[in-house]
Parts: sequence; C-alpha cells; structure tokens
Amino acid sequence: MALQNERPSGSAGLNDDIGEKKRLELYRTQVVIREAEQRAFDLFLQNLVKGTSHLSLGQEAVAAGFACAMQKGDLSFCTYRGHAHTLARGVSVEKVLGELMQRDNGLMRGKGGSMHLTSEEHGVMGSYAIIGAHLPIACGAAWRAQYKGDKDVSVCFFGDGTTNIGAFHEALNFAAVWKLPVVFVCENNLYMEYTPIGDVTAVKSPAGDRAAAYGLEKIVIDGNDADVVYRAARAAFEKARAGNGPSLIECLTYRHSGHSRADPAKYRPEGELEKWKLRDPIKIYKDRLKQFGVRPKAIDDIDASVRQEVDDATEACKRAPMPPLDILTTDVYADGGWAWRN
Amino acid sequence: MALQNERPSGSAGLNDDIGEKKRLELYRTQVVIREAEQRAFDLFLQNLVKGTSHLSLGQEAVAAGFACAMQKGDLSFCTYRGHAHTLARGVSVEKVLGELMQRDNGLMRGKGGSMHLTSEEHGVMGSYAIIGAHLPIACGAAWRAQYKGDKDVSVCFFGDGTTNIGAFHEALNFAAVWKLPVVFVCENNLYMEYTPIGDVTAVKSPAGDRAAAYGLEKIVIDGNDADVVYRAARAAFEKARAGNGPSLIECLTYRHSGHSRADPAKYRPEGELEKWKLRDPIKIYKDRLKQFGVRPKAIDDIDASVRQEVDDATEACKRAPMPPLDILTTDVYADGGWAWRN
Amino acid sequence: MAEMTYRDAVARGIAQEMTRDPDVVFLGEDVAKAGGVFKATVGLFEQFGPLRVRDTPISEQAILGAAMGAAMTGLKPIAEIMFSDFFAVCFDYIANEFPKSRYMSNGQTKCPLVVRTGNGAGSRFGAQHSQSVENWCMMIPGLKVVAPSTPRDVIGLMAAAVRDPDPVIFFEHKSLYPMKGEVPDGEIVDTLGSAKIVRPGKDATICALALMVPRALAAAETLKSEHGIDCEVVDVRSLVPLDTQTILGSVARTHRLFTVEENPRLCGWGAEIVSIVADEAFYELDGPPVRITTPHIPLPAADILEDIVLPTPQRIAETVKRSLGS
Amino acid sequence: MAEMTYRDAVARGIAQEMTRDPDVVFLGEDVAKAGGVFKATVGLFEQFGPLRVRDTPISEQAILGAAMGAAMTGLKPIAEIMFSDFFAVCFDYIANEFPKSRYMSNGQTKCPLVVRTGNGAGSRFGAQHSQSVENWCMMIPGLKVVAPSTPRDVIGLMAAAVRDPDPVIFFEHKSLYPMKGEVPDGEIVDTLGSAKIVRPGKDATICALALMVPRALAAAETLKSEHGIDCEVVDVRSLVPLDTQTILGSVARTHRLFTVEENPRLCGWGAEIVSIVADEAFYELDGPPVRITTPHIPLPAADILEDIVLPTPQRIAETVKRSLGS
Ligand SMILES: Cc1ncc(C[n+]2csc(CCOP(=O)(O)OP(=O)(O)O)c2C)c(N)n1
Ligand SMILES: Cc1ncc(C[n+]2csc(CCOP(=O)(O)OP(=O)(O)O)c2C)c(N)n1
Ligand SMILES: [Mg+2]
Ligand SMILES: [Mg+2]
Repeated sequence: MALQNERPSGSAGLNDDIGEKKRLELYRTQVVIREAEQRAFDLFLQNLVKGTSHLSLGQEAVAAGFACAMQKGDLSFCTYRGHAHTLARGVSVEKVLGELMQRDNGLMRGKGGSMHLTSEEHGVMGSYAIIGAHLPIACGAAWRAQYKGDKDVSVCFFGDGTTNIGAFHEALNFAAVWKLPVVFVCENNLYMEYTPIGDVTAVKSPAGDRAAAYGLEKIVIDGNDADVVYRAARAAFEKARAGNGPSLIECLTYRHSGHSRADPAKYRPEGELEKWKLRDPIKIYKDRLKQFGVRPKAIDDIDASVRQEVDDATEACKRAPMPPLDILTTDVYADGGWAWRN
Repeated sequence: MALQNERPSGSAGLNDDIGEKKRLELYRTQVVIREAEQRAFDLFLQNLVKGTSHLSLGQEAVAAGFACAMQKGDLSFCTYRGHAHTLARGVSVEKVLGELMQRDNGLMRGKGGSMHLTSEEHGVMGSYAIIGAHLPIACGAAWRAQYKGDKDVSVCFFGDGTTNIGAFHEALNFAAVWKLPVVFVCENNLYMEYTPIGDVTAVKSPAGDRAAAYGLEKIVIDGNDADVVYRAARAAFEKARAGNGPSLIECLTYRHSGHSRADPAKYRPEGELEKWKLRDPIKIYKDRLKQFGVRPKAIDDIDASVRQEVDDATEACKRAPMPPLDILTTDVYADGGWAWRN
Repeated sequence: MAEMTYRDAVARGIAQEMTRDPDVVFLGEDVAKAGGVFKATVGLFEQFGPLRVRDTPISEQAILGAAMGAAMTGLKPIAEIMFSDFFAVCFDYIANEFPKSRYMSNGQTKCPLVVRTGNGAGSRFGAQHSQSVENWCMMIPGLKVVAPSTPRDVIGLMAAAVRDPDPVIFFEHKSLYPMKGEVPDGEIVDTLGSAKIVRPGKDATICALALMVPRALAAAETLKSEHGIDCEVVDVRSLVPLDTQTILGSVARTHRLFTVEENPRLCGWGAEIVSIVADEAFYELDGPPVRITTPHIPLPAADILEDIVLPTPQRIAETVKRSLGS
Repeated sequence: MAEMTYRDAVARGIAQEMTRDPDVVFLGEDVAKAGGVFKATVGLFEQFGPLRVRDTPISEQAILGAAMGAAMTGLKPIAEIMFSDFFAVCFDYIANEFPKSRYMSNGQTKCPLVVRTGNGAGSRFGAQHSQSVENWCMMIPGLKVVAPSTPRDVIGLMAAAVRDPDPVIFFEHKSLYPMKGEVPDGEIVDTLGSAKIVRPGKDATICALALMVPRALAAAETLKSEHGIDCEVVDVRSLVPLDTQTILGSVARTHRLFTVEENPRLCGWGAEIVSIVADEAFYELDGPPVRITTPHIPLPAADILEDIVLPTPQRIAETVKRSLGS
C-alpha cells in the first residue's frame, strides 16, 4: 500500500516535479469547479436549474488533479456527479450551466441533462447515472487503445458507494486480466446517497481494500490535496501507457453539500462538515501556492477571471433560448432520426 | 489464511474428532454420488437422459463433506452442477435420475430438469442455472434465520468461474455487512466451461484471494479429502450459528468429465486428468478408512448396497411414465394455476 | 376519511402490513434511517426498528436476491428498487428467478414478496431515471404487476400485494407522489386483478394506468364538454392479473378502444390490451383500436421536451376526437 | 452455392466481416479457443488470432460494457452472450446504455456493435436456458433487433448488423443451429428492416420469426393441401426496424392476420404487429387478427412438455383453420 500523502521534499519549491505552470493550472481548475458548482446551486435556488443536480463542492482536487495530469486524447468517464470532471477537461462553464438550465446552448441542448454531461471533443466520454455502468465501458475504451496501439488512457470516476455493485467487480477483474490502460478513481466522500459508506461496506477502504482482489496495489490518497492527486494520477497514467495495466486509486474527500439538490444532508454528524472544511481543497491549494511564493495578486487575478467567466456564462445561459421542440426525436439512431419502421 | 490440509494428529484414529460413524457416512455419500453420476452418464449415452447435465464426478468430497456436516434444517443452494449436493442431502437416487430422464417420478416431475434440482423437504432450496444468482438468494435465507432467531445455516455452492460475476461480489459484501449465517463454498475445479480459470481471473485463488475484500479470512482447502472438507464445514457452520457471520471456503478439486454432457474436454493439458485421478476423492477416502482399520468387507458392503440402490433406481426410472401433459400449466402461481387474466 | 398524499400513502400501506404481520420486513437503499430518497418511507424505521427496516449497500442484485431467499423461507419482504430504471441491473431476479422458481420446482418453492419502485417521467431526470417499465415485468410469466393511481389504491393494493403468495412488482409513479386524495380510515385491503371504471361513458373506452389515469380523465372531460364525446375511463390498476372482463365489458358497450400508456411505443401493455380486444371483441369494434403512447425514443431531460413526450390530456383528446371522426 | 448449417453460417458471417474490416473484434465466454459452446464460432480464433477473438471471464456486464466502450471509440465489436436468458444479468447495457447514449449526448456518442446470442427453446434446457426474449429488446427504444431463420440470412444479416452504425441485437435460434440451407458463394450482405414473403398466398397472412418460420411454412403446406387455405408467410426477420410496409401490404391482399411467435404471450412482438395492423388496416381485416404464441408460463424441461409448449405446425394450422371458419 502506498498512502501517498507526503509533500515533496528538498528545495525545488515551486519548480519541483509539478512546477509553477501546472500548479496554477491545478488551482485555476479547482476554482472554476468551485465557482461553477456554487453558481449551479444558486441558480437552482432561483428555480433556473431544473431536474436534479449533484455537485462536487469540496471534491474539486480530485477532478483537477486527474484532469491536469491527462493528455489530449485521454478519456474521462464520469458519473451523474460529473460537472467537475467535465469542467476540468476544459468544457466551458456556459455549456455546462446551459445543460443544467436545459437551454439550447447546453452541452447536449438539454437532451441529456445534469447527470449525462458528454463532450467527446474534450475527451469527456459521457456521464453515467446507473451506478457502476461506466466501469466496464471505460474498460472497452481502454481495450480499443490496447488493440489499436493508441497511447491514450481511460479514466473512470465513481464514488465509494459504487464499489458495492456487481459491475465494479466485473470491470476490475476484466481490466486486470486484460491488462488494460484504464485508471479507476474512487472518490470516497464517506456517503452513498444518505447512508454512511461504513454502514454498508465490509471493509474500511471501499476501493483500497478491494484492490488485492484484482491483483492490484492498494492506493489510498488524500483527495483534498491536488498535488497528491496529480502525482498519483501521473504515476497511474505512466503505468497504463507503459502497458502495465490498470490502477485503482481511492481518494479520500468530502462533499460540502448534500447528495443532490433535494438533500439538506441532515444525516451528517455534527461538526463533520466543519472539520472537513478546514481541509477545503481550495484553501489547501491557495496556501500551497502562497507557501511556494506565488504572489497574492496572481491568485486574486485567477479568482477574478474565473468569477467573470462564470458570471458571463450565467448571463449567456439566461439569455439562451429553450431547445427547439424538433430535437425531441433526433439522434436516436445514427441516421439522425428515430424511425423504427418503414 | 488457513490451508486446512493437515491430518488429525494423535492416536484417536477412527474415533478422533470425526469418528467412525460419520466417516462411514462420508464414504457412503461419496459413493452414492459417484455411482449415480456415472449412471447418469451411461443413461445419457443410451439417450435416456435428455437435455444437458453437469456431473460432479471427481468432486464428490466437497458435496459429502459439507452435507455430512449439516444438520437437519440447514439449507443448500446449488448450481446446475447440483446432483451431488442434492444426493448428499439424502434425496433418493431414483428421484434424481427420474428428473434427469424427465419422467413423472422425477424430483420435479420433469418440469425443472437436470439443472434445477430442488427438494425443500431435504433442505435443497433449489439449483440455479444463471451463474451467481443464488448467492444473494442464500443471503436472504440466512437473513430470515437471523431475523427469526432460527439456528440453521445456509450453504451456497458455486464454481471458480462464478467468482467473476457481479452477484458474487454483491452477495459477499452484503453477507459480511449483515453478518449473516451463510457459508459460501467455491468448488474450484480449475475451469469455467472450457476456459481455464487462470486465463480469466486476476488472482490465483479465485475465491480465497477475494475473501479479504469482504473482511473475511482466506480459506483454501483440499477439496478432494472429505475429512478436510468436513472439518472446514463444521468450523464455518459453528461460526455462523454463533452469530459470527459468513465464511468463504475455496475447495480445490477437479471434474473428471467434461463441463456438461456435450463436452469431451479436449482443452485439458495432457496428463492433467491422470494426475488428478491419483487424488480421486473416493480412492483417498477408501484408503483413509482402511488406514484407520475399517474392514474391507464393510467397505465392500457399502459399495454393493449403493450399486444396488442405483440399479434399482435406474430400473424404476425406466419403468416410470412420462409426466402427464396437464402439468404443463400447473404451479405458475401459488393457487396452482397459471391464470394471468380473468 | 382523510386527505393524504400518494407519497404518504406508501408509508401508511407498508406500516399497515408490518403492523399486522411480523414477517413483513423492508429493505432498500437509503430507505431506513433516511426514509427513502422520495421520502415515501419516512417513519418506518422509527416505528418498526432496525431489524425490520434495513438500509442496504448499492447492490440491487443482493437486495432482490435476499428478498427472494427470505421469501422462500418464511418472510414476506418488501424490497425497494429506488428507480424502476434500475431493474436493468437486477433483472435476473425479476425475469429468471422470482417468476420461475415455483414452476421449475413443481410447486415446492414459494416467493411471496413485493418489489416496489419509483416509475415514470415528469421530474426532468433524463433517460436513465424516468422510464416507465411496467411492460418489462408484464412480459415475464409468473409475476404479478400493479400500478396504483391514487393514494387509496396505493394502500389497498400494497396490502393486497404483501398478502399475495406470489411475487408482485409494485409501480409507484414518481410524479404522483405529491398528489393528494381521500383515504378512508382504518385498514384498507384491495384485490389484485381488478380494474376500475373511474368514469363511465358510452362513446369510447379509454384504458389508462398510473399517471395516465388523471390525464385520461382530464381528456375525457374536455371531450365531453367541448365535443360531446362521452368516454369511459378504465384505470387498469393491475396488469397481471389483467381484468380483461372489465375491459372487454366496457368495449362491448362503447365499441371503441383507446389505450393511454407511458411505455414507449413498442410492446407496451397497450399493445397487449389492443391485441386481446382485437382478437376477442373484433366484431364489437366500430373502428380501429388506437394506442396513445410515449413515442419510441429515449426520454429527454429538458422540461420543455419532457412536457411534450408523454401523452398529454390534449394529445389524448385530439387522438380520440380525430379517430371518432368528430 | 453450397449447403451449410445455420451454425456454420454464424462463423462464416463473422469471418466475412472480420476479413473486411480490421476494426471488427469478437469477445465472449468460451468463444475463442473452444469455438463457443454451440460450436458456432469454431475457427475464428485460429483465423484471426488472440487479439481479435477473445475469451472473457463470466462477466456479462463487463462483456457488454467493454463492447460499448470499444464501439464508442472506434472498434466494431461483436459480443456473444451465450444464452439470451443471460441478458437479464447485463440488461442495463441493453436497456439503458447502448440505446440511450447517442440520444442523451445529442448525437455525440456512437455505438456500432452487435450482440449475438443463442435464443429459443427446443433443447430441453428448462426455464432459464430456453427463453425467446426478442421482445425484451424490441421494447427498448434505440436498439435494432434481428432474428434470422436461414443460414443465408444469418450471413447476410450479420454483415448488415456489423456494418450498421447502431447497436444491433442478433438472435440466433439454438434449435436452428443444425439446420441446413443453400448459401451463395462470395460476400453476402443483406439489409436490416426488410421482411421477406417466403410463401405467397391469398387467404391469410402469417407473420413468423426464426424457428417459427419453418413451422409456419409447414402449417401453410398442410392448410393448402388439406383444407385449400392459401396462406402467405412473412418472415419478419427484423423486429427493429420493422418492415410494416411488407406486413401491411400482405394484409391488404389477404385481409387476415396471424402472428406466430415463440415469446410468451404478453407483450410479445406479435402484440405489436397486431396492434399496428388493427390500427392502420382495421378496415382491411375480414376477421380478428390472431396471435399464436407460447403460453404465458415458464418453460418446462421435459421433452414431452417442451414439445407441446411452443407453437407447432399443427397448432398453427388448426388455429388458422378454425379462425377462418373452414
Ligand atoms: C444502480 C443504481 N442504484 C442506485 C442508484 C441511485 N443512486 C444515485 S447516486 C447514489 C449514491 C452513490 O454513491 P457513491 O458511489 O458514493 O457516489 P457519490 O454520489 O457519493 O459521489 C445512488 C444510490 C443509481 N443511480 N443506480
Ligand atoms: C450468467 C451466466 N453466464 C454464463 C452461463 C453459462 N455457464 C454455465 S456453467 C458456466 C461455467 C461455470 O464455471 P464455474 O463457476 O467454475 O462452475 P463449474 O461449471 O466449473 O462447476 C458457464 C459460463 C450461465 N449459466 N450464466
Ligand atoms: Mg459517495
Ligand atoms: Mg469451475
């Protein structure tokens, strides 16, 4: 087991193995997620976000750490809690908020909704709302890479609760036996919907303690420190690209809000949220940057530019029309239509 | 891990922890299975067994060891390869062969067939032909025992190949979390249908190496030695009855014939079968009895009486009528009929 | 008599049966301490305790498998599958285990259980959380299938389902949870397999289920008031057993049949009822039997799209009017 | 032209497509080294090697999920699910993933794959290995569904399925594997969505699929020779897309419709065809449209029972004769 929690030592400072440029990217990515998700929540309160939505407030470091370690062409497979991973791959805030607001400017013009964000041009190969379904699908994308000799890695994100469903087991074994270039990322935020993961799981680390069942190394990391996540991601991607098969990485983190928009999260023990807020990933990372000597002004500039982006996106979405009704029956089949008969 | 392969030490001999009576029962049970399965094969060659059939020739010690450790009221959940477990619980050879021959004297009068042997009065709660399906079902029976304070144990038999399907994972976790009195028995006969289990499994011991993923002890035993199986069963049942939850036991064994009646088993490496036949469970056990001083005559008597029973059963089945056509539509619903409309 | 929501009726129906019979137990994801994600089972955990009302892992196969094993051996489990779309991850129990075990065992194996689930569209949840999948179950021999449309029916049919010795799939419509209705005091027990004529009429029979019942009723009102067409609306309530007598009887009076279903078009229960009527009451029909369905497409998330995809009162009324040639 | 079994046609059809397109890959349980448990894929492993023809663990969800991921990113996978009954353990991919991803993503996600499976009864395998489950797929929007009845159609429809850009479920009938038929030399490519009139006739239309096609033909022969009733037999071949033109055209000539299906009675494809015809060709019908189906029960194992449970030529002929009042 590698509990990759340590800070890089030595005096390389900001120019260590991660470096300044990547660190600013990691920071900015986290802030984009934070601001966009917060905005989604506000828009929901204004009744402008319809249906359900599952936010990643508090879990930004996982999405940023992995996305910033990915190369163009690498593929992300996400869940209904997928806004963060979609934004982290560079999809615009407008397209994401537009989809949540079910407008014509949304990523899928409102046809998929909050739980199914997909942007293939960014490598976001879909967000899946049936627990566990996308783990085997990610295996398939990785199989294609292996078969064709492509060098991309498939990265599959899911929660702690997902480790108890059958598809998890089948995918992990399959990936290990076929030595596929796929990285499974478990975001352990301590809860399934409203039930603590410990109440329904036979082991302490829902993913980590299962790794050995697939001949894999146990990797449990601090999911609130983007540097830690980034390094773990980089190592797993290298392994995958070198043809050495899959990894399973459990990231310990916490969601600041409820499971979905309907959930006030009353089931949490008192003080838990507050404790985790002390380890807020954005705060941790801001401190890291400062500690490494990045000027506060540079940080503030990022914050301001992101806020501007989110404000602009919000306005664009509010102005955007609803989708036209004729898209109701398009794209059922590859010919663009829905004809099941002649 | 407890590789429970050792012989009992000391000088208790036949009257050790197992004792003479139980040993003769273990022997007889294995011989019944051997003879009945061999007869099923012969009847198939005569075209009197229809459909498919999956024999346990070579795997008798697992069925005998577990069944002889069970008490009345304990429940068996079997697979399509379930003749052995059904016979081991005391179901008559005639009823089993009758079902394979699809006669009216069969255990289910031909309605279920070879893959679905069920005899609730003997605690045989069904044989299931969809891989993995019965593991959660066994959990449910154990849940009932836990809820009602009943002291019976549910025992669920399955193969090595079954450890790679989702239901295996869900059942093991569920049983462990709820601390259910259920014992999962993996008969590792080295093959799924025609594919060696090692080709498709990420770990060496398909069940044993997964136990830790459910907080369970790794138990891998010699499945060809009925004493070893019996002791492992007894320990697991005690644990279950004491309220200490499930066990997962992997029994190493080998099927002497093909996967099913259609399979000549050409995929086996040369010499493998011969090697395993040296460890034939019946041979091992006969030697054990002799070594403990049981007279050859007593053994021969058992052999002869079993053969007689199987001969008589065969004749009875040949004489038995086909099922009457009117049972086609009975027992779809609890009212005995099949009416889906008024 | 009290007014109560369809949502609260679920908890009341379950509580009624758990009070009556200690062998009734209830399991599912987030159903116990949290009272269910639709808040339809609030209070049961507190009332009946942690041994009878149990939270499970996200393991739908384990949930249904465990329910079956318990049912086989003496309990009367109620299992929740949160959204009916998730039947797809545990379909083996629904299609291959529950409904076949009694038959295969020549009557030995019993399976008295209820699977209750949130079915149907209207919440802007998109294609994987909005389906109407009654037909996935109706097509499987050996199951019973019910789908109440009112709070009263929720309680009465729940009681009937729990007391029934066969596996019953119980479809609650998500969009009906907030709907209110009058519910008598005291025990309510209905019967499976009985449809209800919820509006008598003489010009056409409209068969509907669950959320489509209020919509069919609304359409019937419009048809009557605006076009003088007097429709009989049948709340089918139970797909298996199917009350063909009530349906055929109604068609024998009205001579026209319309079915209104939320299932996508192909192989829905509407096709089954149309086929039965076309075969057995062909000479009673004065015109083609017509199905009004959701089109055969996945469901969209956007409100503006979802609002037009299911049969609406307007579409029902227009279809009936056009078909009757008025 | 050569005579060949339906079984061998499977391997030939797959080989034809794998030879043509290096992106076609094939996976399933025991399909590679062992050539499949029905011996329908013998020789493919030897011909195309271990990278293109792969044995999998007993993990149906992983098989279909992997096929989908590969299809989304550039391959054209053919996945085998050994028995169609096992669709129940991987139904999420069939019902919720393959058919919805393109729609939900507003056209971004492609899913060009084929799932082939052994369907149907006749082998005395009992209730969990003998089902006919075409309707499980026909009812799901977004899939295509075919079921060939001859060796030639196996090859031609396999080619069409592999080349099709949408997910296609390909039902092979287990009882047809040993059946022989004439197959032309060279490449064979058929089209999805076209039914075939395999016997012209003027008195009634009989729609059949897979194993029911030879049985319908046998019944038609009897009806003609013994009763002078001249039936047109339509091999439906493709349930989605459905060739309603051919079916409606035939009914417009014969004025009577019979469907012969192996599905259990409720919500089968027969109900769909009957409903379409009853709605759209009501005034063409001279009598009730009649479904001939397997009764709505689980399937028995015993030969003597299994032989009477599916529609037989005799039952088909009797039903048609009785219904035509001859
Ligand atoms: C098969 C299935 N079962 C249940 C659900 C309902 N559900 C949606 S999210 C969720 C909890 C998932 O928990 P986890 O995997 O920890 O992810 P998190 O939401 O915490 O990110 C559940 C039970 C589902 N979508 N699919
Ligand atoms: C879900 C499912 N997939 C595939 C099969 C087909 N099948 C029947 S037996 C078998 C092999 C099982 O192997 P194992 O678990 O090792 O048991 P064994 O037959 O060796 O006793 C397979 C793949 C099935 N019955 N169910
Ligand atoms: Mg979680
Ligand atoms: Mg095996």
